[in-house]
Amino acid sequence: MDFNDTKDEAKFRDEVNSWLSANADKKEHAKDIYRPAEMSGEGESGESSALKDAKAWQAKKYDAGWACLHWPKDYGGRDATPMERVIWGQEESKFKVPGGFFEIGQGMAGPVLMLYATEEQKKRYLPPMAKGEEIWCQLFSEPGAGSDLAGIKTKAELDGDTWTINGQKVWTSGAHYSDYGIIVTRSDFSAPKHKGLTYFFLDMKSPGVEVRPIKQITGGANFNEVYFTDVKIPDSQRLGEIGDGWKVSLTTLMNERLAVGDASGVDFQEIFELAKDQDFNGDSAISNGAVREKLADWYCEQSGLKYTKMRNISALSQGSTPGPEASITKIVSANKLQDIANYGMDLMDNASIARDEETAIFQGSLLGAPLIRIAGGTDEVLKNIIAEQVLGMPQDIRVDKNVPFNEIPTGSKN
Amino acid sequence: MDFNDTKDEAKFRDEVNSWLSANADKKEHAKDIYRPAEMSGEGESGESSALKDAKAWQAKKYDAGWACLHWPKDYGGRDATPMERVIWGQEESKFKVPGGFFEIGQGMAGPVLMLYATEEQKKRYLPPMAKGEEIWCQLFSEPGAGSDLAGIKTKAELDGDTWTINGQKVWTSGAHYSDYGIIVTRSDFSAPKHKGLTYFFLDMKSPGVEVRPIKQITGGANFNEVYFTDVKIPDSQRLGEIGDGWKVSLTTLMNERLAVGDASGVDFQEIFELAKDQDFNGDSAISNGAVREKLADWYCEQSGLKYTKMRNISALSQGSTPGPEASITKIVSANKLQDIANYGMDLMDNASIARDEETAIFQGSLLGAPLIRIAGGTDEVLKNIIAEQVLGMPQDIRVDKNVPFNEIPTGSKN
Amino acid sequence: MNFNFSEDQLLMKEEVKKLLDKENSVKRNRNVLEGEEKFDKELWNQLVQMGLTATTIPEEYGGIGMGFLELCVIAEELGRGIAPVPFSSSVYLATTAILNSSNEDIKKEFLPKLASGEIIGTFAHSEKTTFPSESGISVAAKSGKITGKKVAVPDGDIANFALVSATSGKNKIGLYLVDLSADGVEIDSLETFDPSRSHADISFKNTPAQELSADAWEDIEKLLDQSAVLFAFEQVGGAEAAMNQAKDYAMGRYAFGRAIASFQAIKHKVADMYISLQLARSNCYYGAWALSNDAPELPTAAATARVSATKAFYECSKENIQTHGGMGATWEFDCHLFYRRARLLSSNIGSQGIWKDKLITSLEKSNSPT
Amino acid sequence: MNFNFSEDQLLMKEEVKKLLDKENSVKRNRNVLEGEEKFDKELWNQLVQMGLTATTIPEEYGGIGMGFLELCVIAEELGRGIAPVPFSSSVYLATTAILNSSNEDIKKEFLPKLASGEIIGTFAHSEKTTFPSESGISVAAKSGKITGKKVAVPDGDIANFALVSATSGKNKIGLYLVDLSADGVEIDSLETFDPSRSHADISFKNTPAQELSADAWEDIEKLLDQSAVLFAFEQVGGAEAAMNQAKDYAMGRYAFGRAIASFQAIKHKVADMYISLQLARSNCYYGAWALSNDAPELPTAAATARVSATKAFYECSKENIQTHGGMGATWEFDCHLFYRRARLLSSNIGSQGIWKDKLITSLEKSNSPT
Repeated sequence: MDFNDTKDEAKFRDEVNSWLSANADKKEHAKDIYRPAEMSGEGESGESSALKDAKAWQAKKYDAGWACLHWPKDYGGRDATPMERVIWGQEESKFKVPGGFFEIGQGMAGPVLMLYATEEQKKRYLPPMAKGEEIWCQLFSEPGAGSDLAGIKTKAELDGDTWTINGQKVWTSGAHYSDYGIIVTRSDFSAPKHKGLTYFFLDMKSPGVEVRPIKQITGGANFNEVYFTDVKIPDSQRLGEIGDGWKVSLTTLMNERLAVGDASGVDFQEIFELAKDQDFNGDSAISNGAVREKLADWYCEQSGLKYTKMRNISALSQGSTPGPEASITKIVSANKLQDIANYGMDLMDNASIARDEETAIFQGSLLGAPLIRIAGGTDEVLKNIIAEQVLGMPQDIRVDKNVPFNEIPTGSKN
Repeated sequence: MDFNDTKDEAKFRDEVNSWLSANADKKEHAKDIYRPAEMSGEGESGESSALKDAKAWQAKKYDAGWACLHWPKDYGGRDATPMERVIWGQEESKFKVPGGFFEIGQGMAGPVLMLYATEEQKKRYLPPMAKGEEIWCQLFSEPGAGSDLAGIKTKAELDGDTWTINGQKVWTSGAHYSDYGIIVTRSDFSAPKHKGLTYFFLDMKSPGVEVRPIKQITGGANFNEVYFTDVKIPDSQRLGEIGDGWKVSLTTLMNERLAVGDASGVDFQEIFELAKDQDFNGDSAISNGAVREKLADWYCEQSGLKYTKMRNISALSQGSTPGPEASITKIVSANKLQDIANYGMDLMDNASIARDEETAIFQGSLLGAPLIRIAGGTDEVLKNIIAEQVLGMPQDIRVDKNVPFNEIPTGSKN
Repeated sequence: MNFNFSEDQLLMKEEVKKLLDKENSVKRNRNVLEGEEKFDKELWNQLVQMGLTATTIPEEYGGIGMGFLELCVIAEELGRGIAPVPFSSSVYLATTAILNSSNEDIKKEFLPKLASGEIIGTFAHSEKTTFPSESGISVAAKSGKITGKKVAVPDGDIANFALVSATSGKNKIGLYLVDLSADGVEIDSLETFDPSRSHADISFKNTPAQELSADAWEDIEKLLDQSAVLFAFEQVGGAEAAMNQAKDYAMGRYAFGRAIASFQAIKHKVADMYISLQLARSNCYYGAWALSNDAPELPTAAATARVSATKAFYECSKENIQTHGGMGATWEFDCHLFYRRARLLSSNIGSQGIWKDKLITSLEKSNSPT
Repeated sequence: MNFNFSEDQLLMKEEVKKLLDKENSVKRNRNVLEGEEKFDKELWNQLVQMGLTATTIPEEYGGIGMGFLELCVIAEELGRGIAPVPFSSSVYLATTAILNSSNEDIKKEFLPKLASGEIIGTFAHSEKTTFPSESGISVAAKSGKITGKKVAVPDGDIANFALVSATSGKNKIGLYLVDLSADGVEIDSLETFDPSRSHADISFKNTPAQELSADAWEDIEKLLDQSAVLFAFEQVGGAEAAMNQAKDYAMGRYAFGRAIASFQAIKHKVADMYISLQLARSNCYYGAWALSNDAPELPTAAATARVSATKAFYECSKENIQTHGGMGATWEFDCHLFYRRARLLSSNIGSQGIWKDKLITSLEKSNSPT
């Protein structure tokens, strides 16, 4: 029961630290973040400057051998152990460095290419992905297929060696600045739901691909709708067998769920500080028992998530692979975010309504939380996953198995 | 928006009040209860004296025309309106009078006899039921059929004019002091689940009926298992058609759910008083914000239930029939009971563990609440009922419809 | 007994509902939210023409002389339609405060104009960050003039006048009527969480003020209790709309080959909304009874209605988004309009913690042996 | 890093589990609950023979010189088996208090006997109804004798001696070791909520007492923090057992033609139990780290572990009954044994409200600029 590195780990951590210290600025406070020269205005995407900076930093890491460090050297990585990857992440988070554009490519597209692409394709696409030269997005969800991903309807038809794609994807983050995408389509509408899917990667600059931003309730637009009109994909860019796209998707989804981390926004520290500063009924809020009790509950959740993560890392360090247990992080942190934000606004009372420096983070979190409770698996889907995959309880009754897809009701009727 | 009686209602209330005042003692406090001469010890049923007193009071009411007052006069009632019945209940509850033995007969068996028995049977059985001379119980649940009542397996076989019953019922309250019972059985195991049931009433003194008390986690035993070994029932005691028992049961269940009232035990007033008396961290508990906030939540629930009931009575007074909306009362009050009991023990801290005058009601409520959350429909079943019957949402997917009963897995495998 | 609204009141409710449906009040909310206007003048004028601003004003002051019960049913419908109008400020608060007062001059001057919608009023009470306790008022009145700052005043940049709480002397809080176009008034419109309802900070510097009462703390507490019942009805209306949105969407949305409304996770979620809503509604009815009868139970009844309605609207609006999945979190869907309004109404006139505390305080008083 | 127990510790855990399974500890709980015995002597003797009472006692005092981490894994298994033995009183509390002290005479006299199981100790601290604050101690020590009453002392009628908190002078609380067979001791066994663990009120009248420290309030706070981590492990063990019971029952119970484990209402209920349990377990591991390293973070870590483990065990034991339906509410099924134990462990060493308050107090201290 210790938090100490093994000898090898300590040596690696030193090495990481020296390089980072030489190449980036250390954070003064844990909450410091990298700010690009040209700040984005509220509600705009304003990524141009942030993206440039992120690409520069990623390239620097790549050149020094610190990009995708758990990948094979041949594809731009370092052949590092999972624990070394964790150590890198821990140390990098102590520095003010840009990021936020490469996770989907490196976290989801990369692994699936590694498994299903040809050697030639891997050599072509993985190093630029690692370097941040080429950005990838993931084209999965559709208007009628969210939690029930296998209900997708984007159509893929094969003629000779070329597929033609028609349909619509939704909730695609980064589609507007991506070079490539991974996509799952339906190639057979008369096969059962999970049997008629086929998986590809494609050039996002292909003719017929149209990207439109989705405005969220926060006012921001981090996601897109992507429309496909007679988009051509060569059969050589198919990943997995025809009709086997569900299996390929599952690989990707597993990685998605691992990638979903803590909800960003207000957490214990913010509500704790607020409670110390704020009056409540003529006294300091933190002296009120009701406030103290709520603070204690949130601290226990935050701490519980922190040390659950530590236990997972520790297991990784001992050679285990993390499982779907990580689903609890998103359920707990997204709901905690929403509760804290709402309670903070209660504490600030009528003045919470006005947007100012103090209220902005609480308001933003209250608006952002609903999306976090849904993205990457809703609370309800994740509880199903815990029940089924962690605890071994049976699946829900499925009425859509072994039925031709075109006989199953899908999507929305209102 | 008023709480006042109409002229007719006021007149009726006066009449009720005069009779009650002349025949019973008014409560001094709302919490006063009738205490039989011979008190029951803890864990014993001790009903003999309580039962005698209850029968005497019921007979007195009957003789004066105040028993089952909404029933037809021919069957021992008064032909009263639903609102008059409510007024009677309101006024009787202000007096220290015994009760608690006749609800199942008068509330569930009576209405079903009224619908399905012959005129001769109604004349024979309803008046003694109204008078409290004969007590009835309800034989529905089985070890393998609780929430899923239609899964019962108690077997009924017809030979000539006589049925032979074999099987086991469970959770039968009052079976040990009942004279008659209503029972649902399976007469056809190869018919679909809901089609092979047949419904009867029977003499509980019949040979082959064996009653065994069930000890609950409270230590008390208010329920029984009832075993049937070659018990004979004449076909004349069948209610409804052969195979039509589910329809008859539904009538009874609807009445059961209406009969389920507030959970007895600690409520707002008890925790409010405790908070005023109790120290918490060196100060009065009620001065602590955490305690105040919890008290406020429970007060709102209690008040919400009280005025929901008022709204229902008001609707009744205007001629509506109450629907399954009443399900919310049990869900809310049973969970409130459990929460208040647990919180009260928290407030009393280590001393809460010892059983004394102050702790007993909190301990008893904490042990009683789990049963209340289950009896007459679990929280989960009632939420389904609200969703389906009140809000019109679809049923759960049913895998047991149109399948012969003997091919459906039921009951418990461990 | 008739623990319900009368047939006439229910008819009035239906009329208001019809108007708001016809005028697509929810769409108008979005227009104000996204646009430059501070409120929907067209809708406001229609409500005025329907006589709704005159509801509780006696005929002698140009009103129609109905009571608070009529105002309750109107409030519920305004909540259901999340109407973008200054009704709560001008009617629940300003009109009621003037009706409560014994200043006949002010009544004669202001009530007819409030009834006719010619002017709009508001109540300026909050300072700094919490809803104020008696000792938390710093705006000061002296010789008919007031000085100081009120924050996040609802409709502060729409109203013609405000009722302002201010110290009137040693340990006394008074209530003053201030013309917002008078000298020394500075109004700063605010960017807020629910832009469908406008808010402003208002500073006063030696601004002329008419005194309603120099010793008004109890009057203010009563005004808050009265308006709490009306706000609670508005919240119940919003909660019911959000619950119905969730249910309707779930019935028409298919996943895994079934309407998502057939999954217990969704069914029980909507059932929980229903339970929360029913408890709130029943408490509101009791509040309406206490309000319309000016009953001694009003402080308890108002706090109970307010606490349970705040809870119901927040929960229903929050889980309505969740039921809609990703679409619920888009700007395009209406879910967020209800979520924003739920939060706004939680904050106006004091938030959940304040009212829970008030509730227990009033129970302690009513349970005390004296 | 290895944020987990070592292989040896996990092996020890497995051995304890095996013993408790083999001896059917849950059945033994029921026997004590229903019977006349105050604890299960046979099981206790087996635990003693296994060396568990000697775990943290150094070899020089007749122990086996292991640490708190070993005690944590033992605690978890005792919780899983809801063992009816005085282990928490004698080992978590009495042994730790003596180990913490600097009184060499007492150590030499008592530790070997505690290690060998020859004697059983307890900690007598509660008075009247709440877990005491420093000003709430009325038992008084004077010239080597104590007088006063402690209530609901766990194992008070089993233990040979008790450590007793008592005033030692002006504003000082001391800690005293008292032989419970000495003059002036009166022990009243109590009927309790969880009769599988015995409790008693103990009165002292000029009872001879050995002083561990005359100024012990900080020592007592530390002892409570240390034992809180151990209690929390016991609670996590119990919570996991209850969760597994619920899951196993739901997998084998059929209704509406399906295992009830296939209904979302049940799946999500068990998933909620799992979430609550995982958070508690992770907080417990951090508590174990702080405990075994005597880290300055102990007060925060202990309170965090305690609060989340109390929540987890209560919720799991409560919803385990609900998952079982009617059968869960029968005396015959074991569900209520866990529900009772959950409630008992919530009360021992101070209940949820106390520990939540402690947690925020310790965070305020550690966040203060000094």
